[in-house]
Amino acid sequence: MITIGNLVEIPLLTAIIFWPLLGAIVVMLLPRSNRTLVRWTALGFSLVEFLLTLYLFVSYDHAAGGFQFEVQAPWFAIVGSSWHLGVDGLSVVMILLTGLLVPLGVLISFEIDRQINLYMALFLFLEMGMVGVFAALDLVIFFIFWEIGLVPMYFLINLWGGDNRLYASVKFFIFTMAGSLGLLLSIQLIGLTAGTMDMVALAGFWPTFQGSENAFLGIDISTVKWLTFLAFFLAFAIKVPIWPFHTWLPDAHTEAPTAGSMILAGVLLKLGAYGFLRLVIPYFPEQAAMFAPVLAFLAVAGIILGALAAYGQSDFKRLVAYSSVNHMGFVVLGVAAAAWVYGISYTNGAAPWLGLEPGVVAITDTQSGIIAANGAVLQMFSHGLSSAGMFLLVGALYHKAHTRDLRKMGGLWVLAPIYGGILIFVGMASLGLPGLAGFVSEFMVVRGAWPVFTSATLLSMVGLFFTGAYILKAIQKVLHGKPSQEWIDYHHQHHNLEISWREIVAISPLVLLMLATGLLPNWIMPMINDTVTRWFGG
Amino acid sequence: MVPLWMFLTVGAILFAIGLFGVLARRNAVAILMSVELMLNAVNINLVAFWRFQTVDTMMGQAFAAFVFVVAAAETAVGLALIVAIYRRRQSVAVEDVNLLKW
Amino acid sequence: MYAPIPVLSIITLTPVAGALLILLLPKSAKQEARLIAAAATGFSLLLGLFVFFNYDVAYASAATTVEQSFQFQEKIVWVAPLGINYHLGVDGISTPMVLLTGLASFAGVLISWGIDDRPREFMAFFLLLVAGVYGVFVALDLFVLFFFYELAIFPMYLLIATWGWKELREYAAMKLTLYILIGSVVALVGVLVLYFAAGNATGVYSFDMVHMLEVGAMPNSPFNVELFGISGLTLARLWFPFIFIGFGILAGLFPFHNWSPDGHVAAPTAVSMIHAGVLMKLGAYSALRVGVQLLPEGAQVHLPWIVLLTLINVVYGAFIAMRQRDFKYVIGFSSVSHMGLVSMGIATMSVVGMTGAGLQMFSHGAMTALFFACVGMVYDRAHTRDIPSLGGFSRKLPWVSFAFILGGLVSMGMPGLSGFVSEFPIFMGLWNASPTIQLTVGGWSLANYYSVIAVVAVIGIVVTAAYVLRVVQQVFYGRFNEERYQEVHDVTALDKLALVMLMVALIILGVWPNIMAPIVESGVRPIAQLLGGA
Amino acid sequence: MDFQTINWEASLLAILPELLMTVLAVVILALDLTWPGSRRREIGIISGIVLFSIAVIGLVFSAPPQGELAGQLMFGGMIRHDMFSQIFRTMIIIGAALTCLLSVDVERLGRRGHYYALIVIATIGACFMASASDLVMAFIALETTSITLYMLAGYLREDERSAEAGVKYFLYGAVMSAVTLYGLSLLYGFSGQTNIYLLAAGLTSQSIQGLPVLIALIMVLVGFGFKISAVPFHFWTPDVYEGAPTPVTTFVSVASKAASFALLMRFFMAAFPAYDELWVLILAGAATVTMTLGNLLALWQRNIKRLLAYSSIAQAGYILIGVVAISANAGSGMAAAVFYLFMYTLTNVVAFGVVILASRVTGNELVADFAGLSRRSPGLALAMTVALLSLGGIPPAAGFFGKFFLFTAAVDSGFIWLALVGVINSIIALYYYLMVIKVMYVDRSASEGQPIPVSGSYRWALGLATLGVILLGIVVTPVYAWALQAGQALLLN
Repeated sequence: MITIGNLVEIPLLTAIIFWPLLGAIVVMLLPRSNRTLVRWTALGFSLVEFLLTLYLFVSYDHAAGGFQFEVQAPWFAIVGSSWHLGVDGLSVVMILLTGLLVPLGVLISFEIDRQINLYMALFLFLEMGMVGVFAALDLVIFFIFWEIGLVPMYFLINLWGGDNRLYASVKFFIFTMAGSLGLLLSIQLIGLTAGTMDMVALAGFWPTFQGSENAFLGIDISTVKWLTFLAFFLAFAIKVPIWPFHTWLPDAHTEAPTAGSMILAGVLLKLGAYGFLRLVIPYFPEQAAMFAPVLAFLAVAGIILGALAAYGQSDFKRLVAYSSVNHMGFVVLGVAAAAWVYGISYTNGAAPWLGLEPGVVAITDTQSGIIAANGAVLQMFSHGLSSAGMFLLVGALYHKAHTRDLRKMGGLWVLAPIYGGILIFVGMASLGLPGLAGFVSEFMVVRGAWPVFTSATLLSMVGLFFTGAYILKAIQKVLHGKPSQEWIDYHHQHHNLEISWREIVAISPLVLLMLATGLLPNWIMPMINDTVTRWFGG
Repeated sequence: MVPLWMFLTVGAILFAIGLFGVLARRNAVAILMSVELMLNAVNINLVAFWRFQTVDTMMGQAFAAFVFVVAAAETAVGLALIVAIYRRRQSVAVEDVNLLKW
Repeated sequence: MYAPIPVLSIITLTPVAGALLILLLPKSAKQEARLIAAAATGFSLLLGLFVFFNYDVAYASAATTVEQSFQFQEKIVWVAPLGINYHLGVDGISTPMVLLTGLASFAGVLISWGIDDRPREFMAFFLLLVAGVYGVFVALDLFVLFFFYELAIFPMYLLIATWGWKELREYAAMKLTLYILIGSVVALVGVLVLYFAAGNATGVYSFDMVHMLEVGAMPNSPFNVELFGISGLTLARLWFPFIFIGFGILAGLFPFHNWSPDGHVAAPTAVSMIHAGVLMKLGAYSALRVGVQLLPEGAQVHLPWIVLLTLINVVYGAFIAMRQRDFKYVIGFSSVSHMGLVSMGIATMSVVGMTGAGLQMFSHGAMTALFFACVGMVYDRAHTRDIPSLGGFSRKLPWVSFAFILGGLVSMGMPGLSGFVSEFPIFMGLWNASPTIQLTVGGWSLANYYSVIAVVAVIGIVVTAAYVLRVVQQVFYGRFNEERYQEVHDVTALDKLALVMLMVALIILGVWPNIMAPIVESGVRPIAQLLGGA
Repeated sequence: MDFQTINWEASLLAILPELLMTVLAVVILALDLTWPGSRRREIGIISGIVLFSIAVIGLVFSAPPQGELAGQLMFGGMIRHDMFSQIFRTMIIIGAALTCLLSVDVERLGRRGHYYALIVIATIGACFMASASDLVMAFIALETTSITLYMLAGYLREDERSAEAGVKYFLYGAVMSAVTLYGLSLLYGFSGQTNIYLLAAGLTSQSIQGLPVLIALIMVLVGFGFKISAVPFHFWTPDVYEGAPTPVTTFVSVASKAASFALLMRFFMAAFPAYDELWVLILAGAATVTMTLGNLLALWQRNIKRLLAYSSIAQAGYILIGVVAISANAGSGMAAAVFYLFMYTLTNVVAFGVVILASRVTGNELVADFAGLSRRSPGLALAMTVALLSLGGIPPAAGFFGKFFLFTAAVDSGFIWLALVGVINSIIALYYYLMVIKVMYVDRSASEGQPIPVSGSYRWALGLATLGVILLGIVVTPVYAWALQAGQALLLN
């Protein structure tokens, strides 16, 4: 019997996951004609969700560490899967980021006027998928939410996207799906070999697993591990995306509606990085460490080439899209460093892939690994803020100017001073100006990675230079100079180019958080640090 | 005494002639007559067998008598049918009876 | 476990009664015919739900005899001299199938409401078809199984040939009927051989499945005795391919799948739904029940190569579907592809894989019924199924487009929907397949290739995603030709009800697989044990 | 065997139906003379109903003796009254009764009393064929049926096709019966016996064995093969089926065929046990060829009666499977054949009944003329469908069980290949049956708006027969048990 008491007892994580779903259903059922009601209902649901995630953030005891708010219930016994949820510091941060960005996306999507019910429902549905990935502690559940996010994203691009949306949406879908099929098979392999799908149990069991009498297919266990590792790597690499698996991203970002791009860059890309941290490094310490140099190289390639590519764009949104490749490169670099350090310390100072015995290789100082991991996570968070902000601003301009061509712009600061101010601020945060979020995280990544992959880190610094270049280029192309007469006429006669109050409301939390994280990173750092330190056995 | 095999041979020859007639002749009436020959061959057989094998019972003779009767009835019906055809076609040649074909 | 009331008989015979009632109506009673059909299928559906929710998993798991593994049994002597009994019962494999049949048939009736050409006959034949399908799923006597199996085929023929798509219907209906019949009678001869082998060995001549299974499980079962002194040749090994492939034809097993796309395309909507949705499962179900369960020894020998056929099904079906211009052919070939997964699941010979096969039968049934319903609704309005000339229908038919997209997501195995829940265990079954499985041809043997099959089969899923998205985009989105399709109007409330029913089934199974998985598992576990798998 | 102690009471009871039918024939002729033309249609209805009653009377009052008396020969060994003859008599009389009911509205036929008299006489002959246990009796019964059927086939003298059918049937029939008779005469000579049940003993006690007996056997087989229209003696079938008046075709395809099969089974089981491996093999070959050729040729037919003729050739092939399966458990092979004939009788009556009705309206007998039948008369279309399904062996029609029993028996007796041949053939056959069904349901015709009038007697005859076909396909046990008893009765020498 359902009583109020029962309802209240619904576990927090389950509630956080399914609240947006409820919202989606409610929004679908609302009358189509009443757009205002639809919009505000969606916003209401997403705000409540934000409060829930905030509550989770606040009540997570980071000092105690470990997985909290755990839920476990039977779900699909035959494949050894159960409904197992739980969060640690990493998940909490990511869930908070999601909870934060979705209401902003909803708010910015008030400009959508076609099939608004469906749009809002898909958006909320997407939120469910993302939160689910971060909260899942069962591989099958993880995979389910991982995949489920594809669908709403596909439709968001496909139905509300730009001119080239069909191509972009299918490319996005097929790329990601192809990546995740390997993930699917690997999950099955692991589940079958280990006999459980529980992520907590596997994390303790799988790395040391040396095969058993029902050894898999007669294949050597290390081969199995390598296969699954590669499949995991591929799936997450596509999602992040790591160069050279990034080609779907500029298309998808460019064509997606503004809020779609915000979420895509803000949260969805983090799913990949989250996968690395949550699954790849703990499950495959040796393989990951062995692979870490390659990863670092790819990260640097992403940083430099992403920046160069961004610099070469004349489409504002495409430029911002490539910036994600660039920034996520830092995340990957941090992950690579962490993987190396973790792997070495895991094998107790040996590098078996180099044929060395335990203790021969000096244990690189664990602290660097911890810092790199911290940096990676914080970079995930801060890039979530800045990229969402950038896309929001690009969208805001496009919505009014109906063009994203940088060559046609110029001098808009005069016409839209507030907009210009915010753009410069967010641009600086993205660029990594000290005092803003990006600086702290990138600094930490570089600091952590330096002792491990010195040359790669050095190259990444060069990349950082290019980052400055393309952001400044964008700011200059958009804002500086004298506005042409056409723009002035346009501004006065057709459409006011100044940012609207709604957009200001939407971006101000991002701006505030960039500032707050930049100046007082400690509001969030302990949460990340405690978890990360615990990984490294600290 | 004439042995049994002679009767049988006569019967067989008669039967063969009848069979040949049936196969070779194209005139329906001639075919009918050939059939009669065959039936007579049967009768010879029956009676001969009776005489040599089961003379103490009447089986063979009775059988032959029935064959006579039936043959007569058969011929009557057959002739009637042939006449009916003849009336319509002015021919009793079996080649002309060819309305029904696959 | 015997049922206090003959609920399975009622389920099976209600459609028959409905059909008879309809035939007694005067010619003009069109609406009455529809109502009777809806009532009959609806009633059976409710009873199917009753059976589903009253199926006792614990009892089935604790079963120690063959007899105990079937529930809701009823048994009446039918033809005593030959040992034919009217013996019905369900286990974990057939229970979901009964439910599926109810869903698809009820939805089919609702969707066929608009048929105006001799609806009386249409509904009567449709009900007969449904009765045949039910009968196969609940039959526990091989003769009864064949009886209903063939009973289902004929109405199928008439429904397709009479109410189908004009340009193809006669050819397709005939092709379908002959293909399926050939398969079933070849299987029948095999079963007769087993019947006499079992009878000669035990002295009890009976078509009763329980009896046959017991005979098959005997230590020196007559099915496994060496024949003609040829080593390695037993009844089981000799006849298994005939029985399995004979039934497999109806499941669209490559290379005998040829009838299926044509049949699907030519059939009227409701019939396609039943056809692809349920009838193809008859094949897979019978192949599993009569082939694998009865002749496990033959299965162990032959399934290792049959699995390659199923792989071709999966991948080839998907690629061909990709290339179709005709909307309905896409779905037709997708069925070939998905039914390949069912056979593949059976061929894994493991509990997990076969559970997946069972779930996939249900999932694909509901999904493809949904697909065909959508195709039918579009076709009824647009009068064309040429994909390039369609477009933008989501605006006019939002329910249909939603349903189709949901079905598409199911078919590409999107998590949270039933397709995932069923495909996941199938692939797991492939990974988990016993390492002793070997394919030996001449002196050349292959082992451990099931994992390769899993990897290759996954390609089929990617391709599925591609063709589903293609169809969704070209049919439901894109430019809407206002001039050509100005007559297009939304679907009726009955249509919506049908769509919703099927969608609900897909979603519930997707989010809560444990509602069905343990039932199926309890059904396949004894079979897997026969096969030596765990 | 002691023939002298004739229990007259029992003997007369044994042939009670035949006696009653003789009376009926006389009464019909009398009515034909006395009743005015306007009432003569009722003669057909009366004959039908009385024949039904006779069938029932036969079942109730002249049940075959059981226990020690079972298999006793009567009338000096002329007939044997057992379950076998009883079931055949029943199906033959039912077939005749239905034929009468289906004849009443046929032009130039339905209002002529002597037509019905001829049918009844042919029925008497057919009944005796089923029970004859003496060569003489068998011959007379055979000829009684045959000669009346020649007359019936050529009954419509003014119709060229009918006359031609009559002549053809007659010429072929006469030759074949002469050949058979020659064979019979040899058998008599070799064994010194005319009683079928003593033949076997006579044959083994005499010195003549082997080839001569084989020749006689084959000659007898020729005649029987002709009557059951087995290949290669089938050539008359399509012509006669097409040309003869449709009700007569019905009767030929049903009663005459059943009776001939009865005679064949009894004769071969009783007379040639020593040669059974041989004739079983011959019959197996004949069955294969008959099924295959019948079905393949049927595929090309455009005329529905010719199509049914070829189908009936093929059906003879199936039934031969049952005869071949003599070694099947407890007479189940024979039983399968008997059951098959039983259901085949009802089925074919339905099929031809629909043809009679439909061709009366369309004036033609082409398959194409059935177009739109399901719109003109849904009931007729349904009845035809049931009949064709039964012929094709699809449940729930009785043919499914019929074929199933046959194939089961074949497998039981080791003829798996024959079962497979039968199975493949039944699929080929299904093709043309389905084509007819397709024409009825799918094809349109210009005249589909006009319903087909179906008078009372047709409605009853077709309705009952169709119902019988379906009931026989579901409640199969009583008739099958009966057929089994019949099969076992044959084993009892």
